[in-house]
Amino acid sequence: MSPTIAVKVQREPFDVSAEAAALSRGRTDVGAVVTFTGICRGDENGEAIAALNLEHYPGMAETEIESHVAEAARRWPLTGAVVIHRFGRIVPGEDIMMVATASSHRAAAFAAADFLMDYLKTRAPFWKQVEKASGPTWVEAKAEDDSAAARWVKPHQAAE
Amino acid sequence: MSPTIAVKVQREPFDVSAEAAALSRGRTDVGAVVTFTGICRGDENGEAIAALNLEHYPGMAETEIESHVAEAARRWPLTGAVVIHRFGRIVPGEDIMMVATASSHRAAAFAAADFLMDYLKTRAPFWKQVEKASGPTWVEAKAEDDSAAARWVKPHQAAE
Amino acid sequence: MSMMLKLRYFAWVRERIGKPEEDVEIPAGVATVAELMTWLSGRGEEYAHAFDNPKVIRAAIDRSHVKPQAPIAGAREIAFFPPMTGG
Amino acid sequence: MSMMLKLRYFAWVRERIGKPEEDVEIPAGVATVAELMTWLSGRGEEYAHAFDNPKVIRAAIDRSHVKPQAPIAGAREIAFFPPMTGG
Repeated sequence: MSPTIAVKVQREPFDVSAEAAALSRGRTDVGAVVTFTGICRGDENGEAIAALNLEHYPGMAETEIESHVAEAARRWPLTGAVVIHRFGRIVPGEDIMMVATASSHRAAAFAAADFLMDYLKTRAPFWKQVEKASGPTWVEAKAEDDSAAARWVKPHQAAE
Repeated sequence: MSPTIAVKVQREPFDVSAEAAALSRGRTDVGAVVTFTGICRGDENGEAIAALNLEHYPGMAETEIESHVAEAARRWPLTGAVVIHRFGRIVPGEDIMMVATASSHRAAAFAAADFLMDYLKTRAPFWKQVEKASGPTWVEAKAEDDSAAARWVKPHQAAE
Repeated sequence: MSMMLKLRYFAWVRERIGKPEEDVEIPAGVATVAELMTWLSGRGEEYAHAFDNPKVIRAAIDRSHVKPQAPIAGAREIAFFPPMTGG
Repeated sequence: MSMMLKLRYFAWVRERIGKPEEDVEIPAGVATVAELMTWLSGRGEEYAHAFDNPKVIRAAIDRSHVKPQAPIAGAREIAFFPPMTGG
């Protein structure tokens, strides 16, 4: 069976468990499902926030995520993968995005989920603005996210 | 707030989404939840199986898992962790076990889930027997599981 | 020979320039993304502010990430934005 | 001086020995887990079969993993089992 792939960029909340369940439903070759859920915290660098406003580049966001999911499916023997990323206003406690990966064996499912998260952080065209008492500010990209993503660059790509 | 910790060894099925949801309910310091679900596949080395029979060492299974969860909580700044492992007869498509980890940041949640899985595979006293047409056989431990677990041994422990 | 391009701006690049997108006629001689940023910087204070540290600005041509040295010939849509913070 | 121990067997160790547990009087001179395996091997064919490759057998004393060279003095319960395959 071919991998079950889904990529969605949406304003609405999503249901992680329903998405994860869909990866193993009706097939008996799935031995491992990994999910990652990114949740809006109530603080940013110790200062309370009222909400996140997520801006995105419509069209590019979907195609960029799809290309990373396709790359993950080339690197690991996945039976399925789902990525959902929300945009718009999100309050603390709400889910921001999710990744779910499925494979016959756990190592592939773990590695693919970790890979997808690192790439989404540094390559998917989304920008977070936080609403604080001191005014709105754009979240700055973290150097640690770049170095995490660099782990996955193959030697022949390093010069690109 | 202290980490939300739960370890269960049980015959009954479990609900991954309910367990994962409990890790972020009522607190706004959780930014990342990772879940791993191990599912019974329909084949073992290419041969169809009717079921898995999971034997365990009552008492030791719980304390062994609890000690690994406590070690994970010492190594990473977790806000919570749940491990549930079933025993008894499990048919293809059914869940075998789950790990859920939560943290303010994704790297800790991913690493702790990966660590717990590696340790559960090689240290938790469970044994899988598969029911095949050719008769029941005990699943053999994989060298790759030992080497995966060895990734987490700190240098000063390597000689133990 | 000049070319017409759709330019798109996101996050604080959009805020500094004051608009999310515009159609712009690019003069001959502006050949790369880096040169386009330099040229845009000369269009007014809001642009100069947006591009005052071009090293931190990322770009996409027709919705694919590109480096500053990428040629712009043949592009239809070029976007400028800060480093991404999704996930 | 001899000691009474509860022994527990799991998976194919249990199947080969034919019972899940037993209370056994261990003679003086059997001091480590490895020596206990050797002594058990002499108790009959089923034990010899279970412990015919002692390198693959794991042990726990009072529900904690131990190495073959671990002393058994003071133990109440010792378990023998193949490498674990949970997860």
